Parts: sequence; structure tokens; C-alpha cells
Amino acid sequence: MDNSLLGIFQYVDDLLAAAEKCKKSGYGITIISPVPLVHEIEHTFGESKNPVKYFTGLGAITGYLFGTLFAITTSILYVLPRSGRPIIAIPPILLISYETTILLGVLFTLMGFIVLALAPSFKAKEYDVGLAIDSFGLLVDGVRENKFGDIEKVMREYGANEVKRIEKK
Amino acid sequence: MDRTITYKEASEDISGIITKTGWKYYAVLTLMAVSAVSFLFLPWAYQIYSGQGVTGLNAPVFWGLYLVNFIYWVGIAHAGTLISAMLYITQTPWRRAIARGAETMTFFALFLVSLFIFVHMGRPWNFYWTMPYPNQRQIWTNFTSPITFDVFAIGTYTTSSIVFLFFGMIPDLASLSHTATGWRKRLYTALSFGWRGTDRQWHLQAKACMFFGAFIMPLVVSVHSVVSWDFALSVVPGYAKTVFAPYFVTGALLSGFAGVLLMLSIMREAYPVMKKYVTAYHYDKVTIFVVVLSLIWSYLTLMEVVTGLYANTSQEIEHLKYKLAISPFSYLFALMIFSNSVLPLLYIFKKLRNSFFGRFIIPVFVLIGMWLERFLIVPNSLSRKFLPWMWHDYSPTWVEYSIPIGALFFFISMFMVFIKVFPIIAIFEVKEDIGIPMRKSH
Amino acid sequence: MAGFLERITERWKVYREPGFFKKLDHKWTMVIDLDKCNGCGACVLACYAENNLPVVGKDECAMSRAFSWLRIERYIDGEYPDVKVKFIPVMCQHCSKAPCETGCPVYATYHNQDGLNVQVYNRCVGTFTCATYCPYDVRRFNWRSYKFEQPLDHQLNPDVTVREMGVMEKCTFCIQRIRAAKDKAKDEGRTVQDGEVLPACVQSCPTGAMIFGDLLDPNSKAAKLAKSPRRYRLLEELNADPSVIYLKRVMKEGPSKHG
Amino acid sequence: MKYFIAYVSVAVITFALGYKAYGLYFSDLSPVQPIPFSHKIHAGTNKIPCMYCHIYAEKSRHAGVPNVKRCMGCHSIIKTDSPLIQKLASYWEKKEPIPWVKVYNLPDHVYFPHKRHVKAGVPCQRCHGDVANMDRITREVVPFGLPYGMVSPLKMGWCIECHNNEAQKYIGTPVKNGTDCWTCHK
Repeated sequence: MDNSLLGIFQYVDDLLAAAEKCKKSGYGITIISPVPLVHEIEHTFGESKNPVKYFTGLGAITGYLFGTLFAITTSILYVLPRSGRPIIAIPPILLISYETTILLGVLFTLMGFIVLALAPSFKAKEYDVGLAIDSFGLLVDGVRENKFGDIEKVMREYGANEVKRIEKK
Repeated sequence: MDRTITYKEASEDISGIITKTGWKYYAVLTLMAVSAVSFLFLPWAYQIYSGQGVTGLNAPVFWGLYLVNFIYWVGIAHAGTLISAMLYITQTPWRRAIARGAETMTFFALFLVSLFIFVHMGRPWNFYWTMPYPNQRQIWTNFTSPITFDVFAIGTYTTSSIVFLFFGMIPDLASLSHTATGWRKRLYTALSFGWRGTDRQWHLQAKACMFFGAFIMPLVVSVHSVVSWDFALSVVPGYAKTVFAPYFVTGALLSGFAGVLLMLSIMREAYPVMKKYVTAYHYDKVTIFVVVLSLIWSYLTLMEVVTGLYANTSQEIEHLKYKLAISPFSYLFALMIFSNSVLPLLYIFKKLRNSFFGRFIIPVFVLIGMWLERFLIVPNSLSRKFLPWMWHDYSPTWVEYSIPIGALFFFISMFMVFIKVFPIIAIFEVKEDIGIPMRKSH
Repeated sequence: MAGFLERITERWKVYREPGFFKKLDHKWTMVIDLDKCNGCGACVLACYAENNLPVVGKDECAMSRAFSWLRIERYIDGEYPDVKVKFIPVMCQHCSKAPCETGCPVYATYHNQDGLNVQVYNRCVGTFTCATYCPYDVRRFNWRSYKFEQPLDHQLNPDVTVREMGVMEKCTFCIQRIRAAKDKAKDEGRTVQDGEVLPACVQSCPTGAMIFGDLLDPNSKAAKLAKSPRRYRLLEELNADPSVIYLKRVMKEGPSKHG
Repeated sequence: MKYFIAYVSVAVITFALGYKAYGLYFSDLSPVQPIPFSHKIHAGTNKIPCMYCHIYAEKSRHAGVPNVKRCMGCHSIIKTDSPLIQKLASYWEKKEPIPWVKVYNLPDHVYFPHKRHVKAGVPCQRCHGDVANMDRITREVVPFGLPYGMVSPLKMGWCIECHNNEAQKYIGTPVKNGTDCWTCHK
């Protein structure tokens, strides 16, 4: 059985140092924090991938095509001329597709975020109330029973206030 | 930002705004809600029952106070999104404490925008015909109509604003869900979508926010220019001006920033704890924006008049005469210039920025001035259209005065309910502002 | 595939063409000879009777909400004894490039194959855009639901709807009469002849100042009159291309005889 | 969440069924006539053509109901002993029209000429259903003993559909200007 170990830190540099150490030992780590540590983590571990952009791009392109085709087809489906203008008038099409590009871009980005970031953790348990307020957690996954002691020792060494064992059901 | 505030203190302060409710709050809320019902909903019901005839609208002044207020609230809606989107992209630190409040203002302003569309329409129960959707009639909407542009632009804007507002709120709601009890806990847990605050989530959140910002910033520009095309695409003197798109956008931002200032000032008085987070520093930054926008606005106002003069058609001249030289409107024009071009310039003095005068009086004047700008454009241009036989002076009736006032009360009461459910200051961003705790200080 | 693309581009060309209808069936036009108009107002009255226009009553009239689709504008030049009075009947000009048609989001106003600017009452949602864009201010709005009390309802024209509250309306060139004429012509297997269609105002004009006809028919009276040197159109500089043609009133210079 | 979905779907289904039921059962699709005139006997068994009684259908906008004289033309001889025919005769003697209830009602803003459609060769049954098999005129279709739908919904899309496509069957082309609003609206 693989279990996880959660160390709770007060200072971010402590946490990052411990995280670096654990990662070098080959464990999967997750950092839980009440504030974004994007820059600090990138500084330590290098830049991570950004898969949301594919959703955004897809949404924007879909939106543009949708807007253009929608405006063209609906004007042709029921032809009613107005003001001596052509049935397929280009400026409105550009405007409509501009708006739909943004609309679908935003919605797809949101969807991408939900799929990528939130959906995997729908069922995960919260580990500590403090992690949402003022302490920082280092979650080490895939720790064998007999290695608990070692990891805990590393965390304590780097200044963890508390180390918890999380047992998976 | 005061760096001595601890994270715990910030969390407690901001959730305190939500949970600590005194009798004063209920008194004010009841008053506002009752006023909203009696000023907005009852007159509106009366208007729907007896028709638009109860308004002072008349041929040819078909666009009156309702449309003025429609544009006005679209304008108010602008600052929120601009502050959160543009300043997010540029990672400006002072946006953090005020962005959520501004976004909330946007959200409810857009609510009023749709309300005014309904109030304005002759047959609001057929509103859905303006939506393009497959229907049994097989007929669609007219894509050359600026009203259809409006439907798309404002629809997109509303959707994106809601997404942006609630998306930014997810970490806060997750954090609140641990301490809250009862229905709040259930609500926050449901709305936080299983947010835990892992590094991956934070990373994707930052990236997604960046994309939202990048999308919404051009949207801000497009929405009010689309609204301005409601006018600029016509042939009416006073409406058909190419300067309208930037003019409207600038005006919208000016009124929006004034609205943000006023809203923050009132919130600070109501909840003194906010003074810790919204400080003189923020007033400094926002007021600089107001000064810049006011200068741009002044230039564009000048250009609006000058282009009319240079066109030198008899209709344009007649319109300008009506706007600038005839008794009530010339005074209103002077008041508009005073409150939009002169008063905001006082913000140059640093002392004024954080004084009572700078926090309350100037924003109120700017808000009034911007309302006047729309008023002087919308019904006034229609009063002097082409054929002199049809010239008509517009005088609104009590219904038209009452509904916008009631709408303001409605706005306030919705806002008051909102601050009791959702955090009005972004908790995690304030914490970010305080600084990340490091053992080795550098 | 190539055929498909060809078809698409062909349709595209058709639909990209300004005005869309290359060949209008008719181009109804009205010529108003201002020399003959004496401002009697018979046309206004006829319009009320034909098109089920409500009589709005004193109070509404005082707010200048009188419902006439057709109005006679009076312009007075000069001071008393030296006065010149001019009349000009103004109704919907049925512009070929109508500003109002772009405004409507729901196609309640559009252009049809007869060259008419058409208003579909029951599609209207009341955004007021068309009326705002109209440079001639000829559109009228149903501010309230106007009732036709007994026995006034007996004189309603069954060919014209009674409009509901909150709906925009305007002169239609008595489209119901055009439709009836076309219907009859179709039964007899011919096209509509000149003089067959008479809008109510034209029919009732005692001096014959208004002439209605098809501009595409070169032999029609209207088409011939439209070439008159006195011809002008209202606010022509706006490039709305109106269908109503006015013939200028020729007035003597100097003081008028009648004062 | 599960409950939420359940509630919403129940609400949607109820609404849809209710809406359908309202259209079928509560709006009067087969009104009771003052005299239970049977089209089945007249048009079905005896094969009287439609235009014999509805004489205006090919001449005017309205198909019209026959006047009492036309009824009496036959029924002064045929089946005079039936109580219903005596009721008809009583109208005739009182010189009163029979207050027939209109089944196919179009809204006020629709212009529908019967003449154009009859002349174009559209059979009456296309819109009015199989009248020859109806005892009482109804707009319901009853396929398996269950009222299922309407003979003709009289909605705009239904008209447009025929003008654009089905009309080719009768006149060879789509209706000229058939989708112009003022072809059908007034």
C-alpha cells in the first residue's frame, strides 16, 4: 500500500528545500498553499507545462469559426434584404465572430481549467484547515510503510511543524 | 500594504465582513429593498400594464432616460473588468485589494443593464426574439443591426464577467468553506469545486486568469464601442459621429473608476476593517487613472463638438445650438464639463486624494457628470432631428425618474446581499500582497 | 467537390450583391405635386380610415402623440402681410437604402421585392431603433393599447391588423391594396396595370396632387412625372434613396397677393 | 448533485408533457358543434365534393360555411324525420344562421387566402386532414387510440416549410416571394 505523508511548514523556503530533497529521492510531491507560489516553485523546479492554452486556442478558433458561419448561414436561411445592403454583410460578421471568439475562448478556458485542475481532486480529502489559511503543506505521495520515518525526519530537519500520515482507503 | 498583518488576521478580517452583521445592516438593507420595490418594481409593473405611454417619450424622441441609464450602467460596468483584467495581465500589485469589489460592481451593473433593456422595450415579453436560436418560425436575427451587436457584446461581456468573478473566487471559497457552518459551508464547498490549493491548481489558475484577462481586455473596448454604434450607425445629427467609439469607452472607464472609488470609500466607512487593506496607496493609484481618463475625455468632448462644427451642416449646427446654447442644457453642459474635466484634475494634489473631498465628493460629481454626458447625447440629439416640423422637447415623466432611482436602490441592495455571502476582498490576493513568509528574509 | 464550390461561390456572389434583388417586381413610388397641394388634410383622414389608426384622444394629442402616418407639414415664410405658406405631406418615404432597416434586430422592418419598406407589426419588439434612425420621423408607436369602442369597431378594415400596445408602425403605401391588386391580376393572368393600385391618400386627394405608380413601368403616370424638372426628394443628401418624389412648388417672387 | 439532476429532469419532463397536454387536451381542437354534422356521412359515404358546400374556397380568402339554404336544398327531402334535421329546419324557419364553431382559427395578423391555395392545387386534405373519415371535425390525429398530434399546427414554420419545399409538388417551383413577410402577415 502506498500512503502519503503531509508535512506542514510555516515558511516557504523551508518547504521548498524539503520538497527539492524529496523530489530528488524520487517521490511525487504536491505543495499545498493558501497563496499562489507560482514564481517560487518555478524558481526551484523550473517552468512547468501549461496545458490550458490548448483549450483556450481551441475555444478561440471554434468561436471564430462558429461566429462567422453562424452569421453567414442564418442570413442565408431566411433571406430578408434590408437597406440595400448585401445579405452577407461582412462588417457585422467580423464583429459577431469577434465576440464569439472571446465568448467561447473564455468558456473553453474555464472548461479546461475544471477538467485539468479541479476534476482530479473532486474526491480528495482536505488535509488540514491551516493549509487554507496560513500554513504550507508538502504532500509526499507513494511512500512505503517502512520509509515513513526517513521522510518524516527529512521534513522535521527542514523545519516542519507537524508531519501527518494520510492513509488511503 | 501593511506587511505586519498576518495571514490568519487577513482571513479573519475578511470573513468577518461576511459574518459579522449588525442591526444597522439589516435596517439599511430593508430600507433599500423597500425603496427598490416601490421606486423600481411597482412603477415598472404600472408601465408594463399601461404601456410605454406613461413615459415622456414621444416622436421623435424615442430614446429617453431608460437608454441613458442603460449606457450609463454599461459604463459603470467597465472599470471592474478593466481593473481586474488589464491590471492582472500587467501584474500590477495595487489591483489585488480592490479588484474583487470592482468586479462585483461590474456584475451587478450588468444586471442593471439587462434590466434597463427590458424596461426600455415596448414588448419586453417578446425579448427572446432578439436572440438567435433555432425556432419553429425559421426566422433569425438581423446581423446588421447594432442592437444585435449589443445582444452579442453584452451577452459575452456578462458571461465573461461572471466567469471571471467566480473563477477568481474559487480559492477564497475553498478557504472559507473550512471555517463556515450551515448552509454557507454547503454553498462554499459546492462552489469551490474541490479546490485544495495544490501547486498544479495554482499554476493553472494563474495561467487561466492570464487568458481571461487577455480575452476580456479587448472585450472591454469592444462592448462600449458597440454600444456607441447604436448611435454612430444612424444618420441623426449628434449621433452620427466617428469619434463616438473611443469617446464612449473613455467615458465609461472614467465613470467606472469614479464608481469604484465611491464604492470603496463607502465600504471603508461601513467596515473600518477594510481600511487595513484599502489604503491611501490604492487611492493614489486609482485617482491617477481618473486624472488621465478625465484628460482624454476632455479632449474627446472637445473633438465631438469641433467635428460637429466643422461638418457645418445646418442640422449639426442646430443640434449644437440646442445642446450648448439653450437654457437648461447649456447649464447641464457646463456642469458636465466642470465635474468631468475640472474637478478630477484636483487629484493632482496629493493631499486631496485621500481626503473626504477626494474620496466622496469628486467621484459623486464625476458620476453625475458622466450621466449628464449620456443625457446630453441621447434625447437631446433626437429633439432636433431633420424636419423642423417634428422638433420636440423631451420632458420625462415621474415613471422615468423613478425607475432609474429605484434601480440604484436595487443595485445597492443586491450589492449588500452579495457582501454577506461572498468575500468582497480577495483573501488570497491580499495574502500575496502581504508577502510570502520566508525564514531567510531578503 | 468542384461543383459544390462553384455553387457556393455563385450563391455568395448573389448574396453579396447590394440590395440583393436585381430585378424588383415593382418599384412603387408616389409623386406629390406640391403645386397642387392645398393642405386640406383629406389624405390624413383617409389614412386614418383605411389603416385602422386609433384616435388617441385629447390628452395624448396634447402630448403630440397624434397617430397620423401621414402628416401635412406647414411652413410659413415671412411676416404678416408678406406671408408665404407651404405645405408638404410627409409619410414613410420607403427609402431604398432605408436607415431604419439596419436598426431592427428582429427583421420587423425590411425591404421587399416591391421596393417597399415593410413593417411587420407582430414581429416588432419595440426597441425604438427604427424610429430613432428614421430621418423623416414618420414612424408611430403604440404607446398604449388603444381601444376601438362600439360602434367604432365596425369601421375597422379587415385587411389590416389592429396593432397591439408596444408596436411600431408606419405608412405602408396601403400594402393591402397592392396585395389585392396583385391577387386580382394573378387571377386574370396579367401584371398589375397603372392606376390599378390607389392608396387611400391618393384616392382621396381632391386636387389630384398625389400620383401613385410603378417606377419600373416607363409608361406609368408616376414614372413620367418623376422625370419632371421640378422633381426633388426629401433630404436627398442623406443618400437614403427615398421612393417618394416631390414636385417643387413654383412661387412668385415678392409679396403674395392674398396676404 | 444527483438529487439536483433528478429534480431538474423531472421538472423539464413535467413541463414538456404539460405543454403538450395543454396543446392537445385543453385548447379546443375538436369543438362541439350546434348540430352534430358528420363529414363522414356527407364527404365520405356520399362523396359530396368539398366545394359543393364550401363554395367560397376557390373564390375568396375564406372557405366559408354553407348557408342554411344549401343544407335545406337536400334536407327538405332527405331524412326529414330525423330530430337533428328537424333542428336544422327550425333554424331555417326562424331565418337564423347556424352558429357553427370555427375549428381552424388563424390569428388576426395572418392573411391566408383559400383561393390561392385551392387554385394552386393544394388538396383540402393537406391541411384539414382526412375529413371524409371524421364524424366531428377535429384537429387531433389519433393513430392508436391515443391523441398524438395535430393535423396541422398552424404555426409559422409549418407554413414556411410548405412554401419553400412542398409547394414544388403542386406548382413546380417554390412559392414566388413565399417567404416575404407580407405574403402572409397583414
